[in-house]
Amino acid sequence: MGPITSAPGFPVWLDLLIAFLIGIGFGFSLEQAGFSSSRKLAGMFYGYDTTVLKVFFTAAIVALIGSQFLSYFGLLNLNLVFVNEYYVTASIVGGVIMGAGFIMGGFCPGTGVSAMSIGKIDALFYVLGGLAGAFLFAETYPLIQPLADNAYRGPVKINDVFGISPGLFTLLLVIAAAGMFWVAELAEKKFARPDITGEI
Amino acid sequence: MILAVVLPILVLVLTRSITRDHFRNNAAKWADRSIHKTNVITAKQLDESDGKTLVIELDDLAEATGIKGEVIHIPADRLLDKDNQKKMRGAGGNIVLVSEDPALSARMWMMLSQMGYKKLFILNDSTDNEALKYKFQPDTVTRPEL
Amino acid sequence: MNARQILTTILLLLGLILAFLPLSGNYSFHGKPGKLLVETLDENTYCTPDQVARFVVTEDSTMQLIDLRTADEFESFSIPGAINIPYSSMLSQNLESYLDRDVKNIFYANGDYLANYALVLARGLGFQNNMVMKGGLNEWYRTVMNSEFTGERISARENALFETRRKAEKMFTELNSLPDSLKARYRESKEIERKKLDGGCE
Amino acid sequence: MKTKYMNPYLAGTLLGLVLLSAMYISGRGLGASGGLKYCVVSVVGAVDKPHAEKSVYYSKYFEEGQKPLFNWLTMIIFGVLAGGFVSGAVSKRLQFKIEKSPGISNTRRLIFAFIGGAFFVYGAQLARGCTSGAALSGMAVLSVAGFVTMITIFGSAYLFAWFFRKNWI
Repeated sequence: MGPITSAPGFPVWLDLLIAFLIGIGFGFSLEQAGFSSSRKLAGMFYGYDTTVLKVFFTAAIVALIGSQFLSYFGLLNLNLVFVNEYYVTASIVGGVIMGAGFIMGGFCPGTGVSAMSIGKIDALFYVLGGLAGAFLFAETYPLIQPLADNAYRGPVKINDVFGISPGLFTLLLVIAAAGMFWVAELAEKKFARPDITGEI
Repeated sequence: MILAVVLPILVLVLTRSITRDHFRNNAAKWADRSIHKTNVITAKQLDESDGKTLVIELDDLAEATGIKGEVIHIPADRLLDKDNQKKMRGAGGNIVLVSEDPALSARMWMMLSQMGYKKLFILNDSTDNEALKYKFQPDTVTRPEL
Repeated sequence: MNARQILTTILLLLGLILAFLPLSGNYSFHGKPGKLLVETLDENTYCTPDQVARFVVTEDSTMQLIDLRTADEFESFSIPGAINIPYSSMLSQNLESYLDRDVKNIFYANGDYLANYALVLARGLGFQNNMVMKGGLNEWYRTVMNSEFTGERISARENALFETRRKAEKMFTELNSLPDSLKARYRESKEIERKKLDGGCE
Repeated sequence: MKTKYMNPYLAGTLLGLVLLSAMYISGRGLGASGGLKYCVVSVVGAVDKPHAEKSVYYSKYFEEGQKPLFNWLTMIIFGVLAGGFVSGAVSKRLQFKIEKSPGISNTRRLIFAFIGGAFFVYGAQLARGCTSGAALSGMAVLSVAGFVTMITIFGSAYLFAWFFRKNWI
């Protein structure tokens, strides 16, 4: 029963090797999706290219559905899968800062590294900026710690907040995503910029 | 394409939900009666209850004589045998587990109820198994160094 | 049909199946009933109060005593080194953080029922290293606390046994006679560090 | 309209399966910003060890002789580099290039990329995860934090989009 590496005595080097292999899959799918292009990513916010929305929601939903089926068949213990802890203030403030960084830099960290690997110089600067940001955070940590630890709620699951089963929430999420995909494709027609999309 | 993905999963889900060879009940919900102690029954309560009762002796020492209902003897390690399960599923009333060893009947109760047996009880004499028969006497003279 | 329609149809159908599934599998017992039966009939899942007394006296760190009684009962007295997981709230907390460790868990309560329910629950939910103290605190009192030698000549083996019992009894009485504030401090020091799952970007 | 990239729904499914295998194999999601942080931590540790040991922030990464460079999240970053390169090679996209709107200069693009990266990773440290670590992986496990982070990242990016439109269109 998964997760496999949670078995006692699982060798560390194999764990790290697996991380590397998963990273390869991660980088490969990001690049194939076109996330190595900052103008494609930024297109999300001007309507001419909504690949980000499609890939992002498809991926989240595929993993969500897959993990629940694995759990139903007794193959994966979801109690041993990490659930992100909810720090209300930090999530919101951090999210806003990330949104600003996204629209300025045109990447997020994963896509930035992936784009850097195929030779995008802007991505290289983005990653360097990211390292600077991490350094800055470490140095300003004592100042920002109260904010970061404020309003801790623990690893809350969203279906528990609404009081419905995980399966039902998944269905609602799929319906919402299907609606968004449809709107996104309409938007792509309305805000089409063939001059940009032809180039990227 | 759609069918190729959805159909196999649907078939797997259906087979899994039909077969009996695994647990599929919510563990907390089905253990709930053990928290409220409504799964323990005395011979007197059993006498006063309505409906059919199947009494199962889990070990050789268990004496279920004089108890209301049909008494059968099934050693604990044979509980899951096909014909025994058939008898239990067909009982159509209360099922009462009797054993000399309260640990054994508690364990079998939990396992069987997780398999979906609803009207399942442990037979106990009138004393509460979980009551402490001794009283702690504090010793206020000596003080350990901590 | 274009890619969007194919994908959304597949996801919608799968989502529909999920919405109708009773609950995800990790809420119910793992494995097959037959295997659970064999495991729960295993004699090695029992230990006697005398064995527990030895763990207490030697402060064996490969054993973790788990007291299933209510918090009130636990506070008034408990076996030294035990942590408290009241049976009534056992399944409403994340058991992984308590039970999925490299030590053997020994369940006990006043009698036999709760500890053995807890053992089957723990086994069924996938935790392997569990035992019960046979007879619970009643048996602990009868054999360890109130032990008296009644024979004529004492053998070396019996002598060791009685020595352990005496020591355990002393530790038990001393700990539980402490004023509440000191007792709470002792318990805090015994609190196990809850295992945290690895993950996220931390 | 034809693009040279993989169909987004197919790519999304692929990414979802990668995430699912990460969850199945190791019980974790994907993460990118964490790896960058570990790189910084190990550099700081190598350059100024006393500082790293004194600081509340760095010291926890050096407890018990841990090596921050040999870490799950750092390995992911190295994997992403390799995987991106393979994908670029397969699809013949390997090329040194600065991608930008024709309306702005290269310097402006690079400065904005640097600032954007700094902002993003700073925010990601605060929120304990970036788009992949918090939003994507979080949503896949139905964590509230994941949904909140996702909404605030995309929501605020939409709000700020108007100010930076020259950079992109």
